[in-house]
Amino acid sequence: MEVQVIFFGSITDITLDNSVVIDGCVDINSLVQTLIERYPALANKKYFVAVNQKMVHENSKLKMGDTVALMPPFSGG
Amino acid sequence: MEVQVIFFGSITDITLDNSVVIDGCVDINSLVQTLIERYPALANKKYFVAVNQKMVHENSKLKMGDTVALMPPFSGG
Amino acid sequence: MSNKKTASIFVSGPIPAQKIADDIQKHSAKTNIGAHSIFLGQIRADEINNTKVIAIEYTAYEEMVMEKMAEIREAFFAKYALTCMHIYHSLGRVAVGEICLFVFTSSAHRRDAIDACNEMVETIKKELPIWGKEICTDESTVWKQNN
Amino acid sequence: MSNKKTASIFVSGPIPAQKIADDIQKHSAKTNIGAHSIFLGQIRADEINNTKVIAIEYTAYEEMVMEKMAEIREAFFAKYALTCMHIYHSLGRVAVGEICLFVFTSSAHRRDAIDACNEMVETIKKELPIWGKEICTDESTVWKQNN
Repeated sequence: MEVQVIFFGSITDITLDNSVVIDGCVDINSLVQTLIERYPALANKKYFVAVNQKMVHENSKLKMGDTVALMPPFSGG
Repeated sequence: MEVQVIFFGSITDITLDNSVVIDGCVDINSLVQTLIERYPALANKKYFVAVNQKMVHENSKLKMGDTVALMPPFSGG
Repeated sequence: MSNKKTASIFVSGPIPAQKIADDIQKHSAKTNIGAHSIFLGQIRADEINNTKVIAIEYTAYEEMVMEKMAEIREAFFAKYALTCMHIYHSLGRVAVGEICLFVFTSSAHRRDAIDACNEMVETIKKELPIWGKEICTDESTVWKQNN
Repeated sequence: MSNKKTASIFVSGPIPAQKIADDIQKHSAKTNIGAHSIFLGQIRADEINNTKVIAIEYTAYEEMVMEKMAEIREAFFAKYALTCMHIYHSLGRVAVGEICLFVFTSSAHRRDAIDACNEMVETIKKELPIWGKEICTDESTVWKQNN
């Protein structure tokens, strides 16, 4: 089960990519775990998570084709 | 002893003049009395008084050459 | 740009949108500015007793406005960390849809520009000897009242 | 001008002063407007560790900004008696002295335009997924932080 993960702002300094496709994660917690294994510096980063453009503040199930965004604190304006 | 009296806004609807020279008034109270004799409708008007561009809120002496302004409530902006 | 400037705030007739653009553009050289706050007053086609406002004609006690504005400027620069502050008010006739008041404040951080701009609009309406006469479609006139 | 508009707020590069003038000019036909409130964000030449900011490069999660802005617009039109509200934010590189944010609210009476404009500036900084990277004279970069 694949989801697309997209990165923004200072997170891209760690991932060096704007997006990756991750397979086999049933929920956000397991996805975050997988990402930290791939990008260890993420463990110390502060960020918000959005699934399909909606902010999520707790663990929740993922489904095929979801887009998960990792967003550091906003600094527009 | 002459002073110049200048009128603004809706006050000019009563005086029909922008200014008059009034002679022989020693203070603001006597000046106002003289003006009301000349323009009776002034008696019912609300206005501020400025002497030489400074607002005055109490009776005060006038001197030769003073400029006294009668100003209805402001409505700029 | 000086904080002691006592030039007249008056513009004859409406304030052109182009003047606002030009004033903004001039500030691009001031690289310590992070925020601009602007207030514009526009003449509204209010209905008064079955007739409609088509213009406002402004008059002022100009010398007193200039003295008062010098005091107000000094107080605002003491209270707010402003880079600059520009104020323009129309004199004479301004038609519906046109701009009669332009308040423009700038600062490094947004709170100073925003708070100063807001307070300046209230100060202008309350403290400056300026009067507006509303002119209606049927030629009748009504002295404007601020609230 | 519609209050349900969900067009993009993004402008590529700096927001020209001329655009601000043109937008103001367009509103002269709306004769129920009495007040406009405008906020402009300008890039500041801040000093960071002995070097100076020369530009900010903005990126955003554009689709999410559009969804979020549609919600925010609806909430603002419910809360304030606005005639219209226009918001523009830069994407990409904006140099020191240039404009990166333009918030423009209009209403019949001044309180609605002013309060909505102030609240919108805070809302944009807090709720929209937009990021600024400060670029310095020595080519170093620092991710901007809002406060």
